[in-house]
Amino acid sequence: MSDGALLLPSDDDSSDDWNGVGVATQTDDSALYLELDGWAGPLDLLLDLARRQKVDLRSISILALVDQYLGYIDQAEALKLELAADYLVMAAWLAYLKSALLLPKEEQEEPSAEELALRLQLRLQRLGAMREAVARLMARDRIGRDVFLRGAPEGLEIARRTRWRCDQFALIEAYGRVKARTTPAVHLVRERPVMTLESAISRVSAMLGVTLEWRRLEDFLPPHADLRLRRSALASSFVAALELARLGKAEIDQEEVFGPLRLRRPQ
Amino acid sequence: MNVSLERALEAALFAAEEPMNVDSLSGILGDAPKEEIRASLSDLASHYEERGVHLVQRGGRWHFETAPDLAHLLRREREQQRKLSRAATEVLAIVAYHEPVSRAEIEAIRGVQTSGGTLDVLMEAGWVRIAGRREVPGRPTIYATTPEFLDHFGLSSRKDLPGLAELRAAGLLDPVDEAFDAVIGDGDDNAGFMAETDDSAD
Amino acid sequence: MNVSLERALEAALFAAEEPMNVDSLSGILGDAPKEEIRASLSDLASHYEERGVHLVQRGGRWHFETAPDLAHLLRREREQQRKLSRAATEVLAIVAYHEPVSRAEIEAIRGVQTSGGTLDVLMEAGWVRIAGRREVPGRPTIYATTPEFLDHFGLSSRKDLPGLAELRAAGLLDPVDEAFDAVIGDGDDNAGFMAETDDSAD
Repeated sequence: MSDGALLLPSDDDSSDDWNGVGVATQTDDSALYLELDGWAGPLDLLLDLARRQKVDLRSISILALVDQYLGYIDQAEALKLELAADYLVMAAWLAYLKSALLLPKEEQEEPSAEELALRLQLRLQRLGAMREAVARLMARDRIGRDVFLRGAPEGLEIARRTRWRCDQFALIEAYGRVKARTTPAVHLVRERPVMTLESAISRVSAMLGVTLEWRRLEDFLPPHADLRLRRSALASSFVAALELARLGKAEIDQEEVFGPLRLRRPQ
Repeated sequence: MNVSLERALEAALFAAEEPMNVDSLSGILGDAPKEEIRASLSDLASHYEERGVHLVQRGGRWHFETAPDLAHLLRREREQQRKLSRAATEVLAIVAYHEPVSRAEIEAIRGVQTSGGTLDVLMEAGWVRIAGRREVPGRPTIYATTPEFLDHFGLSSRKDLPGLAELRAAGLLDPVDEAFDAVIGDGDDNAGFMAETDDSAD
Repeated sequence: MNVSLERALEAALFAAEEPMNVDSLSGILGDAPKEEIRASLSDLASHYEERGVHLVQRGGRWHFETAPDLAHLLRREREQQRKLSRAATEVLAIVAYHEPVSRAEIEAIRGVQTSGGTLDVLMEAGWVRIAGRREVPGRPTIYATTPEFLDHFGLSSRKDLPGLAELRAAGLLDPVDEAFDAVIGDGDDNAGFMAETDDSAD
């Protein structure tokens, strides 16, 4: 690629072709310069400006483009139009690019202005290519717009049913396999009647209230409870007795080791 | 034969969402003469006579439909037989022996995670159903077998599950015996399977 | 020419609610040999070539549709299609020509941020799908077009995308960095020339 393709060859060309925003505003679609929301970002605006050069994007003048863009931004600011930040960022960057492009080559820093300009040009080419692709894609014969599908298709009924097969033996075998493989980790606690400590305390202290005599702990248990409830009640009542004794509400007596435990109201 | 009219009619009837009469066809086709439309429709109908799609007129309205002799192709039930996978068989067995049972319980018994797909397969097969929710925190869904399950496996009731007594005698069911008894013994699903009871003494 | 197969295919494709590929056609037609199906489809397509309805293949799937030259007759019958925004059409084209492509890559080409809503609209339309993740840091999601996209735009395959071959030959589908290196010769890369723009009129 020659420099000429990349850059505007010289000032004379740009001054001939392009006389600033004022001229551009007088083109057929001057509204362009007022319509700020018309572009999807700075790159879009640049592409639009580049297209106005009416040359292949590969041979656009980046310098002219930069001037047009900066002119547009100036114009917009003069009109007190609110500019999105990215337009201003681009303007600053392009102003930098412009000054770099105008510098003699040997004074340029890395990356060179030509390289930056080339990248910009490549980006514009890519965006331009996609813009054309959009137009061509949307112009195709589209279903529902240009071609139509059958309005009322009968539909294909393919009821796919699966019939599962399995037999008793497989079932039992599977269960045995599971059992052989695992020790069940389910802990299933069956509902079980218990007597809580609270109810034992109230029951024992209530019963102590009706007699002064020593009575065996077993006498304080619910008389008709089944075996499991009785075991729970015995344990609860024993703890209840200790608790009541601690509070001074009962006396406990046991005459021999493992002998019957007896309770009474304090005398 | 008016080729362009015929093409237009063909397209219009193809795209139409309901059968169309000559009047409305004429309207679509820029007020084409109805006599020509009728003639073209009849040409079209003969063109399609031998094809897989027919152009037919019912009560003055025209539409395309597939040839009646091909109906069997388009409405076909395809049944495939598949053997229940090993995992699915195990899950089915567990549901049968322990029902109603939650997925977590199935997993605990199997000792491996059970994919939801496995239970779906069993439900699709019609052998397992959702039997409600267990009234414990999280309210897990519980599963049970269906009458179809009994049919398929030739059981008159779950108590007939072959090998049940033998399995139990062999101690294979021991660790969950209590729960099993509770379920078998009374039909009350919500018997607070796992809930700690409060004071039920008084 | 296999008349009965051709009739059956004609009926099946007329009745089908969606485009069908050779595999599913073969499935419907009692596992007819796929080679025969392909031959019959091609015979059928030529039969319909001159008619008001065409048989077309899009992305390996076949369907009937009205002839494009009759669009003017049928169009007014139809409700207006929801128009895609300019941003959406642009993103769609970029996905189609560059697929699979990440959102960052789309944004690099467009020079503006693409709102997630734009991709959502395209996915909702059924034209774009998520095609996985790119195996680079951050593992960005990548997007590609769907068979429905090919259907809708009348493309037999992605190769039919208008101008695709030329764009590819011109290197216009290559990333800027690659094109830059190709032009410059060596890869002086960090020219990050353009500040990534923020949001803008999208």
